[in-house]
Amino acid sequence: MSQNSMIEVKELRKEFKTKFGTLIAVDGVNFTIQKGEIFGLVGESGSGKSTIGSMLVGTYGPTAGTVTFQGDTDISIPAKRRSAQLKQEIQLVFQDPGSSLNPRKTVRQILTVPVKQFAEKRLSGQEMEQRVQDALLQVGLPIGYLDKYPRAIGGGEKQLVCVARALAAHPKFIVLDEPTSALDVSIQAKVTNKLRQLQQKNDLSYLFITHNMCLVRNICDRLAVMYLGNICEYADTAEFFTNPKHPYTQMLLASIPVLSDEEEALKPQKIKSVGEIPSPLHKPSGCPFHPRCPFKKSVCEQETPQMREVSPGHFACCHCI
Amino acid sequence: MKKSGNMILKKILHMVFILLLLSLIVFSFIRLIPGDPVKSSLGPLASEDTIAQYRHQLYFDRPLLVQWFHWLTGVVTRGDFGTSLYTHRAVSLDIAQYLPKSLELCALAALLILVLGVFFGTLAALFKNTWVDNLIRFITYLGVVTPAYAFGIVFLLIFAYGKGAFPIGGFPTIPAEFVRTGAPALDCLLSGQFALFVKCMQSYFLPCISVAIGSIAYQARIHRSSMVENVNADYIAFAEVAGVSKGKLICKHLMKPSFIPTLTVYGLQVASLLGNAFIIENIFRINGFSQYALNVILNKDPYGIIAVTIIFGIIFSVVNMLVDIGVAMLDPRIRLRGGQ
Amino acid sequence: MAEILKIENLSVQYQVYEGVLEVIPGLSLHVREGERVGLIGETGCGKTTVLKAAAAVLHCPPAKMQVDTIEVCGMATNSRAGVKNVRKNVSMIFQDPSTALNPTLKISTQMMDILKSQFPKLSRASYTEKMMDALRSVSMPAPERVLDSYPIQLSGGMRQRVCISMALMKDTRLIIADEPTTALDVTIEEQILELLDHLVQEKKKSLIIVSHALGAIRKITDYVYVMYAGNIVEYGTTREVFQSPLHPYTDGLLAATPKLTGDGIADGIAGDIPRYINPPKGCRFADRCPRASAQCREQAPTLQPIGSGERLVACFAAQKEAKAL
Amino acid sequence: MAKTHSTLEAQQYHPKLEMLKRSWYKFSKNPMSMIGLIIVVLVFCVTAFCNVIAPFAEDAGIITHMSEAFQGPSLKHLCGTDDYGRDVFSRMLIGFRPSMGIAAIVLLISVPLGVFLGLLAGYYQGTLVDTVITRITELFMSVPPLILAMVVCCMFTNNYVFCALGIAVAWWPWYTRITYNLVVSLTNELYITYTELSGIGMLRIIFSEMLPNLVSSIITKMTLDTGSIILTASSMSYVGLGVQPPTPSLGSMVSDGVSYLPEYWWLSVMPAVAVIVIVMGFNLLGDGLTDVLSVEEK
Amino acid sequence: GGATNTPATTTPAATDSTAASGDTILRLTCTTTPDTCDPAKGSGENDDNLYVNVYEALVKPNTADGSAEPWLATEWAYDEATNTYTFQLRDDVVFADGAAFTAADVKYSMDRMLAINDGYAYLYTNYVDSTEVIDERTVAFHLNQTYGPFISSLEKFYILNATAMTANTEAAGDYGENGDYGTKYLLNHSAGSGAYEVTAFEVNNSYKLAQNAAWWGEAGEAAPKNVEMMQLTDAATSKMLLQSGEVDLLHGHQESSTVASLTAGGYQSAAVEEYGLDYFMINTKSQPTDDVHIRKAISYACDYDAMSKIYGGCAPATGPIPSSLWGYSADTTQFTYDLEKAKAEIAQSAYADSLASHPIEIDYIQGNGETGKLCMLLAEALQSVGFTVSIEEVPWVSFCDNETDVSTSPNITNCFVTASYPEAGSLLETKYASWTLGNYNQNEWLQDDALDAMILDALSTVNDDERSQKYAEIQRYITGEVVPSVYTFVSTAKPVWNAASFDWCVAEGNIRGVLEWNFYYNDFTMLG
Ligand SMILES: Nc1ncnc2c1ncn2[C@@H]1O[C@H](COP(=O)(O)OP(=O)(O)OP(=O)(O)O)[C@@H](O)[C@H]1O
Ligand SMILES: Nc1ncnc2c1ncn2[C@@H]1O[C@H](COP(=O)(O)OP(=O)(O)OP(=O)(O)O)[C@@H](O)[C@H]1O
Ligand SMILES: [Mg+2]
Ligand SMILES: [Mg+2]
Repeated sequence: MSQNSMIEVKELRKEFKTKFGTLIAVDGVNFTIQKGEIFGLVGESGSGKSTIGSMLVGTYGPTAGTVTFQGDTDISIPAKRRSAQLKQEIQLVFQDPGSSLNPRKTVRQILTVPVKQFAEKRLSGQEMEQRVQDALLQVGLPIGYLDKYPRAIGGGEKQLVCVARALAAHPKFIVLDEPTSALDVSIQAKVTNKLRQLQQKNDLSYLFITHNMCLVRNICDRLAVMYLGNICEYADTAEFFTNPKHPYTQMLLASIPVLSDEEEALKPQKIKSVGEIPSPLHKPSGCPFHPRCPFKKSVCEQETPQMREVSPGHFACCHCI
Repeated sequence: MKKSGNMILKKILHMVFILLLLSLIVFSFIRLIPGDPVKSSLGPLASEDTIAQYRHQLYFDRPLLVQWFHWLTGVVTRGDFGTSLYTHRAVSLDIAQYLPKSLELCALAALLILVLGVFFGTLAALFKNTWVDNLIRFITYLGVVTPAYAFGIVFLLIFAYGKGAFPIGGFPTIPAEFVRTGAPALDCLLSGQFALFVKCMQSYFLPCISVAIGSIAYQARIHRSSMVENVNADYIAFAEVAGVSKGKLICKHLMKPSFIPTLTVYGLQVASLLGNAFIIENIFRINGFSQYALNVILNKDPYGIIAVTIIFGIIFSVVNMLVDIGVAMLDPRIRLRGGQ
Repeated sequence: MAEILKIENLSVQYQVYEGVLEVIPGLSLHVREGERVGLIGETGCGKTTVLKAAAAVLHCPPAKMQVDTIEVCGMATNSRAGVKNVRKNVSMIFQDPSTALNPTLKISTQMMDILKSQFPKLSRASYTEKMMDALRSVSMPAPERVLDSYPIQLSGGMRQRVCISMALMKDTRLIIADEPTTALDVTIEEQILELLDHLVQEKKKSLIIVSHALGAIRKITDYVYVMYAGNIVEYGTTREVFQSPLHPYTDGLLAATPKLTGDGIADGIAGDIPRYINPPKGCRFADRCPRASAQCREQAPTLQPIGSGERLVACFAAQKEAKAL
Repeated sequence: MAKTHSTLEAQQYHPKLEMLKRSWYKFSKNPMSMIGLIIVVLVFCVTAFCNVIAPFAEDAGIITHMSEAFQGPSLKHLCGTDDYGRDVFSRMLIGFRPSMGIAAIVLLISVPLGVFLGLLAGYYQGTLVDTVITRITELFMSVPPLILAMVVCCMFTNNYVFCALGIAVAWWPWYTRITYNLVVSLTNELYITYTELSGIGMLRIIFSEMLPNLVSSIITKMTLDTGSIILTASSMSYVGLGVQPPTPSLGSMVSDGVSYLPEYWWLSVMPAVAVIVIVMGFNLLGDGLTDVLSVEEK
Repeated sequence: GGATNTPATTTPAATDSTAASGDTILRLTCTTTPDTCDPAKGSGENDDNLYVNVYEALVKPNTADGSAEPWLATEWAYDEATNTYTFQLRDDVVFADGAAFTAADVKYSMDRMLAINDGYAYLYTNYVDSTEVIDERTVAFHLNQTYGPFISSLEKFYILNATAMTANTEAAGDYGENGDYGTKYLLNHSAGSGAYEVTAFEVNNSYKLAQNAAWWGEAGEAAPKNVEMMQLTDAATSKMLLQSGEVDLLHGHQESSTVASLTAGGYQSAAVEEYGLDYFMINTKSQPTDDVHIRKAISYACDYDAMSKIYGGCAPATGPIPSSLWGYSADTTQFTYDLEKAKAEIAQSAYADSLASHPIEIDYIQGNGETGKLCMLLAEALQSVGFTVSIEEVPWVSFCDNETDVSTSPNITNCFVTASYPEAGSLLETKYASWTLGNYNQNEWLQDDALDAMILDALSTVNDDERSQKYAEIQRYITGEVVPSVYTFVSTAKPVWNAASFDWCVAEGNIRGVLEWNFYYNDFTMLG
C-alpha cells in the first residue's frame, strides 16, 4: 500500500488561534493519494479543503497528525524546514490566477524562477531558455507568450502559466486549489483537459480541490467530501456518484444543477436540509452534520461517528450506516 | 464598549511612550548644538561665574539622563517645562500664553477644512465631469500647489483696503477679567461678550482662511475621488434600485463610506496645521505658538525647543488617535476586526 | 401577454482611459408578464450592463447609453416619471453580495431606508416587524441578530439572502437577478434558487436572471437569451436551447460544461472575447467560430426567427441550415 | 535547439520596452500629464543651465545696479528689476537651483533610507525589528517637517544642505511607512506565497519579486513629494533659512519682495508664480504617473 | 532750572473735541518690543521708548542738545575731593501706586542696577562705588574714579518704586538676600513714576500703556489716554495696518520704499536723526583686515552717497561721532568713494599679492532694514578692487554669538550704534574701549592700549571743555591712524504716521536728538 501511495494523511488536524477563540479548521482527517491519481477534495465552503492543501505544500505545519510523502518522507512540517527536493516535488496551483502571477514580470521571468531554483545544476542562458520554453509549450501556450505580462493574457491562459510554472519544477505531486473556479466554463474545460493530459503524460498525482461536483465527476479518480473539518465520505468517483451514503453527500449531489434530463436521473433523491450551517468556531458536538441532518438520531448529537468501510474502498462516516 | 476603551487606553500608553522617547532624543540633540545657549542668553557682560551658576541651575552641567529626568519630573509633577532662555521665564507660562490662540486658530481652520473641503469635494463628485467639477478641480489644484504665504499675502493685500471688516492686526483686546483660557474667541464666549466674540472671529477670518486653504483644496480633492469611487460601487446602485431616496442616498449611503479616506487624510492635514502656521501667524500678527516655536528655535532656546517639539508631538498623536477612533467608528470593518 | 420589460436597440459604451469600449452595439430583449427569463454568456459579455440599463442605474459617468426603447411595465424609462416607475416596479439582486451591501451601515439601517421610501410614515415597531418578515421570508435564522449586524459580520450566503430579502421588500412586478448564487455552496445555491422561484411563481412576478451556472438557468427559467460580446446570439425556450443549441457559441458553452454523466469534457471554445475597443465589424464570434465563413467576418448577423418564431438565432450558418431544412 | 535559437533571434521583442511604449502612449494621451512633464523637463533644464539661460546671470552674485532699481517688466527685464536693480527673471531662474537641490538631497537621503527601513520592517514583519522601526517611524512623524527642518538648520549651519538634511529627517518616515504597507500587502499576494513555498531566499523575494512592485508607487510618491519639498523649502527660505543672500532662492525672493507690494508687485509675484508652476508641474506629472504606473487588470 | 516739571508741549491750543472723548488710543508699531519692563535689563532704542514713558530719571535730556536738565532731582553738587555727587530730590513726586518718591528709591534702583549688571549697568559699574541716602530728599553717589559724563549718563538711570518692588520680590532668585530683585514682577508690570503705566505686556508681541492717574506732572491736555505698541516684523503687514487704519504710527526705521509709497498715499513721514551712526566695523585682528591699508582701502571703497541714498538721504558721517552729538569734532581724516585710492592702499598693504587667498566676510543682521544693501554695495566695490568677498545674513542671535569671540567675528559687520547718553564719550566707549569688548557693537576688536588710555582719560575728565578736546583728539587718532571702522551716515529714523490721528512735535519739525524722547507720549495731541 505505502509502496503505491504518494501522500498518506493520518489524523491530520489544524487549529487556528483567532480573536474569537480556537478555530478547528481540520479535525482529524485520514486519506491516501495513490501515485498517478487525481484525488478530488470537495465540500462546503470553509470546510477546510484549502487548509489541507496548504499543509501538504507546507504553507504551515499541522497542529497534529502526520503526512507522509511517497511512503517514507514525513512532510508534516512547514516548507521552510523541507528539503529543496521536497519543495520541488510538491507544487501548488492557486485558485486566483490573477494574483498568483507577479504583474511586474513577464511570463519568461515568472517561469525562470522555478527553473533556476530547482535546476540540478547551474544552467547556461541557453539551457534556461530551453527549459522555460519547454514548460510553456507543455501547457500548450505559444512561445510568444513568454514576453507578455500577465495582464496582457486571459484568465485561462494565466492559469495555464501557473500550471507551467508548477510543471517547470518537475514535480511529482501538485495541489490544485480550485484551479478553475475563477474561470468561465469554456476556459475551465480547456484548463481541466490540459491538466488531465499533463497528469497522464508526466505520471503526476494531483490533489484537486473544488466545489464543482460535475467537474470532479469527470476528472477525479477518487474523491473525499469534507464537512466542517471532517471527511464524511471517501470513495472511487464512480462508486461515489452511484452509491452515495452520507446524508450530506446525498444532499450535495441532489442539489447539483444539471443540463439535461439524462443527468437529472443520475442524481439521488432530494433531501430537504434543515437548520443553519454552523461556524467552525462553534463546532457542534457529536456528528458535525447533525444540526442539518434530516435523519439525525440522539446518538448523532453525542457521539462523533467513526469512518466505516461500506464497501471496498468506500468509506463513510455516519451513525446511520 | 469595554473593548474600545481598552483600545483607547492602549493608544494613549503608546503615545506617552513615543513622547518620552521624543523628549529624550530632543534632549540629546540639544546637547549637540554648537555654541553655548546659556552664555549667549546671559549677554556679553555676564561673568564666567554667573554663567556657570546659571548653567548649574538649568541642569546643563549634569549628565544627559539626569537632566532629562529632572525635566521629566518637573513636567509630570509641576507641569514645569523648565525656563526659557529666550523669554527668561517658565516655558509653561509661555505655552499657556501662546498655545491657546494658536489652537483656536487651528481648530477653526480645521473646521473650515472639514466643512469646505467636504462641501467642494462633494459638489465636484456629484457634478462629475461638468463645468462645476472642472472649475473646482482647477481651483483645488491651484490651492494644493500654492504656498500658504502666497495666500496670506494676497489676502493681506485684498483686505487691507477693506478698512477693518477683516482686521489684519491681530485680536481685539480682551479685558483681563474675561481671560480664562487664553483663547480669545473662547474667552469671549465663556464670559458672554458676544460683540467682542464677533470681533475676534473677524480677526480670525483671514489667518484661518490662509492657513486652511491649501488643506481645503487637498481635502476637496481627496473627498471627491473617494466619493467618485463610491458612486460607482454596487451598493449605491443597489440602494438606488431598492428605492432609497436621493437625499438619503447621498447624505448617508454615499457619504459615510466616502468619509473613511477623507478622515484619514484630514487627520494628517490637521496635525500639521500648527507646524505650518508660523508665516501666517507672522503676517497676520497672531502672536501664537507657531511663532513662538520659530523664535525659540531661532534663538536656540533648549527648554523652549524641547517643549515645542513635545507639544507638536502631543498634538500630532492626539489628532491621529482621534482620527483612528473616528475611522473605526465609521468603518465597522476596522472596528470588528480590531484594526487587523 | 404584455411585456414587462422591453429593451430595443440598446447600445452602451464605456469611456475609459484607453478609449471607448463598444460593449453593447445594439441589443433588444423582452420579458413578458409572468415569464422567467435567463441570460447567459461568458464573463465580460455585458450581461450586468444590460441588467443595469434595465434597472435604470447605468448612469455612472463612464457609461454612455443610447437606446430606442427601454420600457418597464409599458412606460419608457428615459424620463423622471419613467425612472420612478422603474423604482416602483423593479427590484434587482446584485451579482456580488459582498459589494452590494453598504459596508458601513447596519443591515437594519439599510433596510429601514428602503422601507421608509415606500412607507413614509410608520411606527418604529412596524418597520421592525416588516424587516423581520422580510428576513424570515428568505428563511433567515435569527433575524434580530442579522438586523443588528454589519455586512462583514455575515457569511456570504447570509449576505446574499439579505440582499434578496431587501430586493423583495418592494412588491414589484419584475425581479432582476444578476448571478444571485455565485460564490455560494451548491446546497445553499439550490435553496436560494428555490426561494426565488417560489416567490416568482407564488406572487406572479416576472424574473430575468443571469447566471454562469447553466444548470441553474435550466432549472428556473422558461426562456433564455444567450449573449456573446454584447449581442444576443440565440433566444428560445430554455428546454429547446439546452436540448438543441443552434448557435455554435451556445453549443460550445453547453459542451464545455462538465456533465454528471462523467463522459469527459469537451475542449471548450478556443480563444477569448474580442476587445471592445474597435471590435470586429462582422460577427463578433467569428474568430472563435468553427463554422465561420468569409461572410461572417464581413457582416454582422442579425437575430432571425427559426421555425415557430419563438426561437431566434444570429448566425449565418445556423440560419442557412434552418432554411435548408 | 536550432529552432528555439531562430525563434529567439526572430523575436526582437523587448517586453520592458513594449511596456514603456504602452505606458508612454497612455501617458501622452493625457494633456495634463504632458503639461506636467513639459514643465518638469523645463525645470530640470533651467536648473542645469540657468547660468547660460539667464540673461543676467551675474545678478545672482554680489552686484548692484541701484540706478536701475524697481523697473517694471520690459523686454530687457522680463520680470522687472528688484530693489538692487537686479534682473528678477535671471534671479528667479537661478533660484530654481536651491529648490531643486534641496528636493534632490531630501529624496536622495529619505528614499533609500525610508525604503530600506520599510523593507527591513516588512522582512522581519511581526518581530522586534518591525516594532522598533515602526516606533521610530512614528516618532519622527510626530514632529512637523518644517519644525524639524528649522531645528536642524538653526542648530547647525544655515545653508541649504542643512536645510535639506532637516527636511530629510522629517521626510524619510513616510517612505518607510508606504514601503512597509506595500510589503505587507504584497506578502498576502499569492505570487509571493509561491516564491516563499519554493524556498527562494527572502532577500531575493524582496529584491526581485517585491521591489519591482514597489518602484512605481515610490516613483510616483517621489514626484509628488518633489512638489511638497519645494513648497516646504520655499516656506523655509521665506523666513530666511536655506541659501544665503545674495544667492537667490524663490522663497526668499517672495518674502523680500513682499514689503514692496503692491507698487513693485513683480518682485514677489513673479517668483511666487514660479513656485506655483514648478510645484504644479511635479504634481501633474505625479498624477499622470499614478495613472500610468498602476497595474490594473486587463 | 528745577521748575521744569513738564516738558513744553508743542500743542497749539488743544482742540476741545478730543479733550472730552474719554478713551483716546495711540497705536504704534515697532520691529521689536522689549523683553521685559525692567529698566535694569534693556538697553536699546525700543526699550528706552517704553522706559521714558513709564519711568523717570534724576535728569532728562534737554530738548535742544540733549544735555541733562533736572527732572526728579532739582539740583546737584559735585565734591571733587570725595568724588561724590549729591542730588536734591523733588518732594512732590509720587509713584503710580501713590507711594512717595524718596532717596531710598534712588539707592534701591542703583543697587539693583549694579547687582543685576545688565542693560545700562555698564555706564555705572566702573564708576559708582556706593549710593548713600543722606536724608529723604538727598542722595549721594560715591564714585570710585572721576567720571565726566556722569550727569549725562544718569538719563538712563530709571528710578523704581522701592516699596512696590520689595513687596513684589520673590524670595528665590539669583540675587542672594534680594531674591529675584523683583525681576519676575517687572516682566510685565511697571513700577515707576512716569506719565504712563504698563497695563498689559506680552513678550515679543505688544504692550499697552495707560495714563498714570497719579502722575505728579501735568498731563498734556489731549495726550493719548492709552497707548498700544505692537511688534511687527513683517514690513508688508505694517504698511497694510497703517493703510487699513489699524495703527496710527509706524515707529523706527522704515524702508525708503515703504516711506515713499506711504507718503505718496497721503501719510506723513519725517527724518528723525539720532545720536548714532551706521558703521561698517572692521575686524582688526583677522586677516586681511588686520592691515591698516586694507582698512583704508575699504574706507575708500565705500560709496557713501549711494548708501545714504538707500536710506533716503541721511546726513553723511565725517568720523565716529555724528555732528549733532556733544563732543563731535570735524577735525578728522575723511574718506571719499575712490576706487583708485583704494587700489593704491591695497598695493601698499602686506596682502597686495595675496588678496585672493584672503577672503573677506561681511555679515549683517537678518531682517534689519536695508543694511543688506549697504553690504552689497561695499562688497561689490571690494570685489571690483580685487577682494574675494562673501556676504552673510545672520539671525540676530547668531550675530551676537559670533561677536563674543574674536575668532568667530567676521571681517566686516554692519550695524547701527547709538549713544546711550548724549555725549561723544558714550559712543567712543561702547565702540572702542577694551572693557566693553565682546559684543555686537565692537566687531573691531581694537584692544588698543593707547586708545583705551585716551578714552579713560577723557571720561574721567570732569571739565566739559577739556573733555570735549580730549574727545576731538580721540576722533583724530581713530580716523587718522587706526581706521577701525567705516562711518557711513547718521542713523536716521523714518517714522510714518497718519496725520489725521494726532499732532506730534516731530511733525512740526521739533526733532530731538535722543530718539526715544520724540516718542514721549505725553507730548502727543490726539485729534478726533
Ligand atoms: N490562516 C488562518 N487563520 C485563521 N483561520 C483560518 C486561516 N485559514 C483558514 N482559516 C479558517 O479555517 C476554515 C477552513 O478554511 P479553508 O480555507 O480551508 O476552507 P475551504 O474549504 O478551502 O473553503 P473555500 O471553499 O471557501 O475555499 C475557515 O473557517 C477559515 O476561516
Ligand atoms: N464601469 C465600467 N467602466 C468601464 N468598463 C466597464 C464598466 N463596467 C463594465 N465594463 C466593461 O464592460 C464589459 C461588460 O461588463 P459586464 O459587467 O456587463 O459583463 P458581465 O457579462 O456581467 O460579466 P460577468 O459575468 O463577469 O459579470 C466588460 O468588458 C467590462 O470590462
Ligand atoms: Mg479554499
Ligand atoms: Mg456581471
